[in-house]
Amino acid sequence: QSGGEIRIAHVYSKTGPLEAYGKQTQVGLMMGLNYATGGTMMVGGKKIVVIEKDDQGKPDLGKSLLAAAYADDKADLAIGPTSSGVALAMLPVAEEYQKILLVEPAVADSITGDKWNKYIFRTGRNSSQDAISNAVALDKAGTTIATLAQDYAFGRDGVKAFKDAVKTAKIVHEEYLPTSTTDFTAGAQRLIDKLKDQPGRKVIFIIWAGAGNPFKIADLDLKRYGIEIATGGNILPAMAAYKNFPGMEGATYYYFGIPKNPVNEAMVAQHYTQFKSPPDFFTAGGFSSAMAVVTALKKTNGDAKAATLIKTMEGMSFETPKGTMTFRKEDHQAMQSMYHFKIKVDPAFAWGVPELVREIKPSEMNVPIRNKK
Amino acid sequence: MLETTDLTVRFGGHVAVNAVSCAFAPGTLTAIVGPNGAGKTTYFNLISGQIKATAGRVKLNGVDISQQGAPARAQAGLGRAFQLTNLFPNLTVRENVRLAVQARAGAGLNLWKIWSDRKDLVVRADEVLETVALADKGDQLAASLPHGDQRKLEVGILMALEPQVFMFDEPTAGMSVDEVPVILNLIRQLKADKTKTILLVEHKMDVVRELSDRIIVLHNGELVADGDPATVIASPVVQQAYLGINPEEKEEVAA
Amino acid sequence: MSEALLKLEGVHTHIGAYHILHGVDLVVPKGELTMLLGRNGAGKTTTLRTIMGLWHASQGRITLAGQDITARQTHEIATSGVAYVPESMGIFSDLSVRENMLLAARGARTLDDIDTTRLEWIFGLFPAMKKFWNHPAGKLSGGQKQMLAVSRAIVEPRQLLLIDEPSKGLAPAIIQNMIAAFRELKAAQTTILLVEQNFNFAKQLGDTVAVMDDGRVVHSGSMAELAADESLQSKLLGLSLGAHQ
Amino acid sequence: MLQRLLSKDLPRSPWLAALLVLLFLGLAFAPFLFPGVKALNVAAKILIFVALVASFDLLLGYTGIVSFAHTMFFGIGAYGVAIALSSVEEASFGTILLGVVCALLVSTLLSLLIGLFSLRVRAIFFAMITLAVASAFLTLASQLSDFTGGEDGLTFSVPELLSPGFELSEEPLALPWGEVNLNGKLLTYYLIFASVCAIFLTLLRIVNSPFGRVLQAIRENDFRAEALGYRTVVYRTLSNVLSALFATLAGCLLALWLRYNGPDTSLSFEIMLDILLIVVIGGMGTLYGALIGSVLFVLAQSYLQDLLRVAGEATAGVPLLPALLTPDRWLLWLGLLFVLSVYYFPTGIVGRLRERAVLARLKGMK
Amino acid sequence: MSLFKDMDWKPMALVPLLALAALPAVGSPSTWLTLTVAGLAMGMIVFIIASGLTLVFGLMDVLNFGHGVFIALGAFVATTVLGSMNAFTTADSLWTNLLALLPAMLVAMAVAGALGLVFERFIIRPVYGMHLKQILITMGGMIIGEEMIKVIWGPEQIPLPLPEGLRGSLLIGDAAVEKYRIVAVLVGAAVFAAMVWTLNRTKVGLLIRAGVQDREMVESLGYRIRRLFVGVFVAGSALAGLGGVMWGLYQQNVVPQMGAQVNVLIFIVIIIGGLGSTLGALIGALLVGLMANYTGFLVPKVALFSNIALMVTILLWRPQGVYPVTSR
Ligand SMILES: Nc1ncnc2c1ncn2[C@@H]1O[C@H](COP(=O)(O)OP(=O)(O)OP(=O)(O)O)[C@@H](O)[C@H]1O
Ligand SMILES: Nc1ncnc2c1ncn2[C@@H]1O[C@H](COP(=O)(O)OP(=O)(O)OP(=O)(O)O)[C@@H](O)[C@H]1O
Ligand SMILES: CC(C)C[C@H](N)C(=O)O
Ligand SMILES: [Mg+2]
Ligand SMILES: [Mg+2]
Repeated sequence: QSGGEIRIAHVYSKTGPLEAYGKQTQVGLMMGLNYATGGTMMVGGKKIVVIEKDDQGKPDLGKSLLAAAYADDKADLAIGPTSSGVALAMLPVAEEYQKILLVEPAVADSITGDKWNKYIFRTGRNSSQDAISNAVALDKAGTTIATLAQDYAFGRDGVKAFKDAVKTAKIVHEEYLPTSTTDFTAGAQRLIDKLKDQPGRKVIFIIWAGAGNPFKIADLDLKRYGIEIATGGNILPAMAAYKNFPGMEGATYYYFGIPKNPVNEAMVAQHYTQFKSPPDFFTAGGFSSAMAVVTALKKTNGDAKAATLIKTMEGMSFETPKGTMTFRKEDHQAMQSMYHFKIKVDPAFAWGVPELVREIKPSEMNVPIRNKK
Repeated sequence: MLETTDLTVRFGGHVAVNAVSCAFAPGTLTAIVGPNGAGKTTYFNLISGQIKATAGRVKLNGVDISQQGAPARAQAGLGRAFQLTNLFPNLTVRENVRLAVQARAGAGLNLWKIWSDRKDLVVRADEVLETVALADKGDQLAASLPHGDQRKLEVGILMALEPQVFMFDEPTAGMSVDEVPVILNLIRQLKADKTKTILLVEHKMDVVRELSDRIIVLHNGELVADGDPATVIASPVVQQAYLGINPEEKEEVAA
Repeated sequence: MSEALLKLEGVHTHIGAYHILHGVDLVVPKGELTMLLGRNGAGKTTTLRTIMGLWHASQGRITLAGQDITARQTHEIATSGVAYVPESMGIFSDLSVRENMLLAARGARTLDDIDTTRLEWIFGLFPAMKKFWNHPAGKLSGGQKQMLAVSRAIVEPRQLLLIDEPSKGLAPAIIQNMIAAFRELKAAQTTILLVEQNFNFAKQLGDTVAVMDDGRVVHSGSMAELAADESLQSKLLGLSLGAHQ
Repeated sequence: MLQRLLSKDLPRSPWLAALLVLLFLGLAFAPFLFPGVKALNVAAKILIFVALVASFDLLLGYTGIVSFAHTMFFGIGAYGVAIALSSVEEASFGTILLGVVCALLVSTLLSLLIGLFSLRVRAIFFAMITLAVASAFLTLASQLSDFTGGEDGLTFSVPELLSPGFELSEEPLALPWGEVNLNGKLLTYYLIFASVCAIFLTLLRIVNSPFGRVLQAIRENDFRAEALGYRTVVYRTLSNVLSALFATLAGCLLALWLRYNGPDTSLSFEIMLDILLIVVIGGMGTLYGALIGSVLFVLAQSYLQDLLRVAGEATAGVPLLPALLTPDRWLLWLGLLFVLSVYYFPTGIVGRLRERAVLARLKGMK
Repeated sequence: MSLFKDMDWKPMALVPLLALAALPAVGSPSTWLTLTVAGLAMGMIVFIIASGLTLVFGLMDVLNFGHGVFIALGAFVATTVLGSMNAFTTADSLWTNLLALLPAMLVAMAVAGALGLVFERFIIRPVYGMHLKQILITMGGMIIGEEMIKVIWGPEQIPLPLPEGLRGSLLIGDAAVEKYRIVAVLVGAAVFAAMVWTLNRTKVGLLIRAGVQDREMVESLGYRIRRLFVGVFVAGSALAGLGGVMWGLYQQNVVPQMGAQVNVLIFIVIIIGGLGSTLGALIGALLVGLMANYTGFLVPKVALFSNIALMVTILLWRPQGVYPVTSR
C-alpha cells in the first residue's frame, strides 16, 4: 500500500461511442468524492487519488487497463466501466488481482449474475431493475402491451425481465429489430397489426439504446388506433424526443428534478454552478459510486484491503442522490428506488419533462438473484 | 500442327473473325497480313485463348483445345507476344524474363524453395536477355525502358517460354532501324530449327517478304488469300486493299 | 529557312534521379515538317514530353512563337495551339471514338459544333473512324487506335503538331493516307514535329531533320541532304539499309 | 544460415538492418527491459500485429488484392480458441489445439469460397464484397450469442501453465528499473514470441519462393501472367487461403493472450484499418515493413493519450489548443497520423530506407 | 440524348418487380402500400446521401471513405441553422416550415462544399489514382473530421426535430405515408434530375471520365483537369452535406458517428448501381430501401443481411453493377 494514499482507478469510455455517457460518470464521481469528503479528498487520513483510464469502449482494452491499473498503478480499487461488454471482460481481472471493482454504470444482468465474483459490487441499476420498474409502472389490468427492443442481449434480457415482472397486463407481441435499423416502418407495421384490434389500453414498450430512433414509429400515426408509446428514462438529449409524447409513462433511474433529498440537492446545485446545466443520468451514477466508496472507507478507517472492504460493503447502506441504496449481500447489487414518471411538455426545457407519478421502492421490486452461489 | 476450323468471333453485331480455317505446319513461318482492323490480333487472341470463340475450333497436335483457357494453352505450347506492349512494369527486366522461364519449367507452385536457388532458371533468363540484346539492362525496371527496348523485352519473354508455336504480333513496330535486325535474326534462328510453328503479323512488307514461307491475308475478318509470298503479294486484294497501290503507279512505301 | 516557331535551347530533363536530356538544341521552322530521328532510348519521346510540359526542363529554354513556355503548364501549352500524339497514343479506352473526338475538339460543346467538312476529311483518311464511331475506343485494333490518336490531333486546326511515331502498326495503305494528310496540313500552314523510326516515311515527308543520340541532338539539317547521303544515314541511324529494304 | 533463415531476402540497407535487429532484441527481451503489465501487453499486441499484418501483406503487397475480410479470419482464430476454451471445465493444451484446428478448417473453407466466388470480379468489387462479407460476419458473431457470447464476448481461462496464477518463482525478479513477475503470463508471451517468429519466417519464405514471385507478377499484370501459363485464379486463391490461415493463427494467439474475445476485439473494421495503415507505414510488399509498422503504430496507439496529456498540460492557457490536445481527442491525432504517413512515406519506411541505400550506392559509384 | 437511346430497361424493371413480388408475401394491400411507399422514400433519402459519392467515386475514381464526414457535417450544420430558426420551424404554416429547411440545406451544402475544397487539396490530391492510399488517407480525414465535430459540437447526440408541419403521416385508406418522406422524394428527384442533366448534357462528365484514365492526355488536349476535379469533389461534398440534412431530419437526431454508420450502406448502393451511374445509384438505393422494409416485415432476422444479399445477387447477375459505367 502506497503510504498515505488511496488510489482509485476510474476505467471508462473517455472516448469512443459512449464518450458522452462516460464523461457524465467521471464528473459525478469527482463531485461525489468531493462532497463525501467534505472537500478534503481525504478519508481515514489518506488522500484519495483518482487515476483515469480510457477503455474506448473496447473490452480487450478495458481488461488490460484494469490489470495495469491494479499492477502498475497500484490502484486499491477500481470503478467503471461504461459499457457492459467491457465490464464483463474486466470481471475476472478483479478476481485475479483480488481487488474491488465497483461497476458503474454498466447494466448487464450477468455482471451481478452468472459472471459475478465476490470482488464485484455495483452501484448502477441492472437491466432487471430497469425492466421491473417499468413493468410496475405499466402493469394494470386491461392493458395490452407489445415490446419493441434491440435484437441482442441487452434488448432480449430486458424484455425477459419485463415479461417476468408483468403480472396482470397482457403481452401480445415481442418485436426485435437489429441495432442498425434505420427504417422502422416494417417493425411498426407488425406492431400495429398485432395491437390494433385489441381492446382497452394499448402500449408499445420500447427498450432501445444508442443509434437509431425507434420513436419515429409514432410518425405512422399510431393514435388512430389508440396505441401509446412507453419507455424508460434516458439522458437529457435523448429525452428531447419525448417532447412529442406528452403523457407518456414509464419508469426511470434518475431525473434531477425527481428525488428530494439533501444529497441530490447538493449535487444539482454544485452541477449548476460548475456547468450551468443540470446533472444527468450518469452523473448521478458516478456520484453514487463515490458515496459508496467513501462510506465504506470511512467505516474501515481508510483500510482499502479487499477482504476488509468486502466484509464492510456487504449489506452496507449509503446515501446517494437517489436516496439510500443498499448492497445486497448475495450478489453485491445496490438496491435502489426507481421512479414512475409521466411526461409533461414544458417550453422552458429542451426535453420532455418526466413528472414523478410515484417512487417505486426497492421492496416493491422483486429483483431476482442470478449469480450461482 | 496448329489448326483452326471455322474459327469465328462476334462482338455484338461485328464479326471480327469470320469462319477462318487454316492449318500451320511446324517448321514454317506464316505471315498474316491485312488492313488495320482486319482481325489479325483477334485471330491470335482466339488461338492463344485470350478471348473465347463464338464458333469454331482450335486444335494443337490433334488435340481440341477450344475449351481451354489461356494458361492451359500456354502450357500446351502456344506462345504469344503482344502487339501493344504487355509487361510486368514494376519488375526488373531480368525478372520479367525469369518469370517466363519459370513458367516454362512449371516451377510456379513451389512454395518452399528460395527462388534464387533455382540457378538454372536465373541462368537461362540471362541467356535469353543476351539474345535480345538487353543483357546490360537486366536490373532496370521494365517501365523505364524506352519503347523500342520494351518491344525487345516482349520478344524476349516469348523466347523464354520456348513454346512450340510462336505468335509474333508486329514485333518490330516502333523499334529503331538498327535494332530490327536483332529481332529478325532471332526469328530466322527459330526458323532454322525446323520444328517450330511461327506465325507473324507484320505490316512491313520487306520483312514479310524476306522471312515468310507462306502468307495468309485477312480482310474484314475473312481469310481471303493464302499461298506463297510472291503470289499473294502480287494478288489484287493485297495490292489494293492493303498496300493501297493502284495498278498504274507502283511506288513502294513501307520500310 | 523560315522563322522558327519552336525553339529548344540547351534543354536538360531529369526523370527522378535519372538525367535523360543533356542539352537539347532544336529549331522547328514555321510551316515546315521537322523529323526527329534517333535510336531507341535516344530521348525523342522525352523531348516531346518536355515541350508539352509533361516533364519539366531542369535547365534551358523552350520558346513557342517567341514566347517562353519552359515553365508553363501542359494545358496552357495545349491551348496556345499545340496538339500532341503521345507514343502510347493516350486513347481514352472507356469512351467511344465519338467521345474521344469530342474532347479533342476543344471548341465544340456538342458534336454539332465540330466542323463537318473536317470530320469528313478525317473519315476519308481513316475510314475505320467512321465505322467504329460509337464503339468504345479500347476495343479498337492497334492500328485503329493509332488512327484515332492522330485524328484527335487534327480535328481542329492547330499551329503546331507534336507527333510520336504515328506510323507504327499501320498498314501501308493507311500510311499513304497519313502522308497525304500531313502534306495537306503543311499546306495549311501547320507546323509539325514528327518522331519516326520508319525512315522511308520520314524521307517522303520531312523538310528538315534532327537526329538525337544519348539525350542530345547530334545532327540537324535538311531532309534532302540526309536522304542523299547514305554514309551519313548509317553513321547516324545505324541503317544497314541493304538488310531489309 | 541466417541468410537461409531469412530466405535470402536481406534488409538491403544498413539502417534498416540495424533497426530490425534493435526491434527484434527489444521484443525478445521486452518483459525484462520494460517491466509492467501495460508494457507487456503492448509488446504482445505488437507481436500479434506483426503476424497479422505480415499475413495481410502477402495478400495486399505481394498479390495486389485488396481485401477487407482479413479481420474476419483473425476473428475466426480468436473465436476458435475462445469457444473451445470456454466450453470446457478444465482448460488444456489439447483443447487449444482443437480450437486452432477447427478455426483453421473454417478459415480454409471460407477463404476458398470467397476466393473462388469473387476473385474473378474486378479488384474494386472484390474489395467491396469482402467489406460486405466481413460486416455480415461481424453481425453474425454478435447475433449467435449462445455460441459466441454475442456483443459481450467470451471470457475464459487458459491452461494452468499459461495463466497468471502459475508462478515460476515466488519472488518477482527485481531489476534496477522494476520488478518482473515470473509467471504463466511470461510463458505465454514467449509462446507468442516463438509462434510469431515462426509465422514471420514462413511467410518470408513463401514470398521469396517461385510461388511468391508469381504472385508479384500477377499483381503487376495478371493478364500477362495468364498468357505465360500461370493460372491466376489458382495462385490468387492459394494466396488468399494462406493469408487467411496465418491471420487465423494470429487470432488464436490473441485469444490466448487476452483470455477474452468479442466481436469488437477481433472483427471490427477499425482493426482492419489499423492493419492497412501499418502495411502502408511499414511499406507494402516488404514483410519487414510489418514489423516496423506494427511497432510504430501500436506504440503510437498505446501511448498517444499519455503524450497528449503532457502536451495538453504544457499548453494550458493557450486558446483552442487544449481543446485539441486533450487525451480525449487522441483519435484526431491518430487520423492525422494516417494522413501524414501517406504523405511522407509513399513507399513506407522500409521503402524509404532502401531508396536511401540505393541512392547512396549510386553516389558511391560516381 | 444518349440516355434514352438504346436504353437498358431491365434494371429499371427490378424496382416494380420487387414490389410486385412482395405483394402476395405481405398479404394486406394497405400494409404493402405503407411499406412500399416508405421503402421508396427511404431509397430516395439514401440516394441523396449516396449521390455525392457516385460523382466522386464513379467519375473521379476516388474511393472516398471519408464521404460520411460530409454527411455528418451537413447534419450538424443543420442543427445549428434550424436551432436558430425556432420561429419558423414551430410556426403553424407548412410553408413557413418548409422555408426553414431551405437555408438549412443551403448553408449545409456550402459548409460541406467548402470543407470539400480543403479536403481535396490536402487529402485527395496526393493520392489520385492510388486506391489503397485513398482508402487510408480518406479514413484519416474522416477520423479528423469526426473528432473536429466533437470539438465544435461536443460528443453528445443533438436533437434535430422536424418542423411541426412535417411531422406525422398522410393517410391513404388504411396506409400511412409520413409527410417527411414526401419531401425527401421531391428533393431526391431534383438532385437526380440535376445530376443527369449535367452529366449528359455537358462535356464535364466526359472530361472527368477521360481524366481518370489518362490525366496527362486530358491536359495535353488543353483542359485544366485539376480545376475540374476540384469542382466535382466540391459538388460531391455539397451533395453529401445536403444528404446529411435529409438524413439528420429523418433520424431527428444527430451523432458525430452518423457518417461512419452510413458508409457501408452507401458503398453498397453505388456498387449495385455500377460505380458512377447516377441512374444505377438511384435504382440501387430504391432496391435497398424496399428490400429493407419487405424483409424487415416478413423475416426481421434476415433484414440484417438484406443489403448484402441484394448486392451479391445483383453482382451475380451483372458483375459490374446494373449500369457499368467504366471498366476500371
Ligand atoms: N473486344 C472487342 N470488342 C469489340 N470489338 C473488337 C474487340 N476486339 C477487337 N474488335 C474489333 O475487331 C476488329 C479486328 O481487330 P484486330 O485487333 O484483330 O485487328 P488487327 O487486324 O489486329 O488490326 P491492326 O493491324 O490494326 O492491329 C477491329 O475492328 C476491332 O474494333
Ligand atoms: N519513367 C522513366 N524513368 C526512368 N528512365 C526513363 C523513363 N522514361 C524514359 N527513361 C529513359 O530515358 C531515356 C530516353 O527515353 P525516350 O523514351 O525519350 O527514348 P526514345 O528516343 O523515345 O526511344 P524510342 O524510340 O524507343 O521510343 C531512355 O534511356 C529511358 O530508359
Ligand atoms: C480497391 C482498389 C485498390 C482496386 C482498384 N480498382 C484496382 O484495380 O487496383
Ligand atoms: Mg493487331
Ligand atoms: Mg519514344
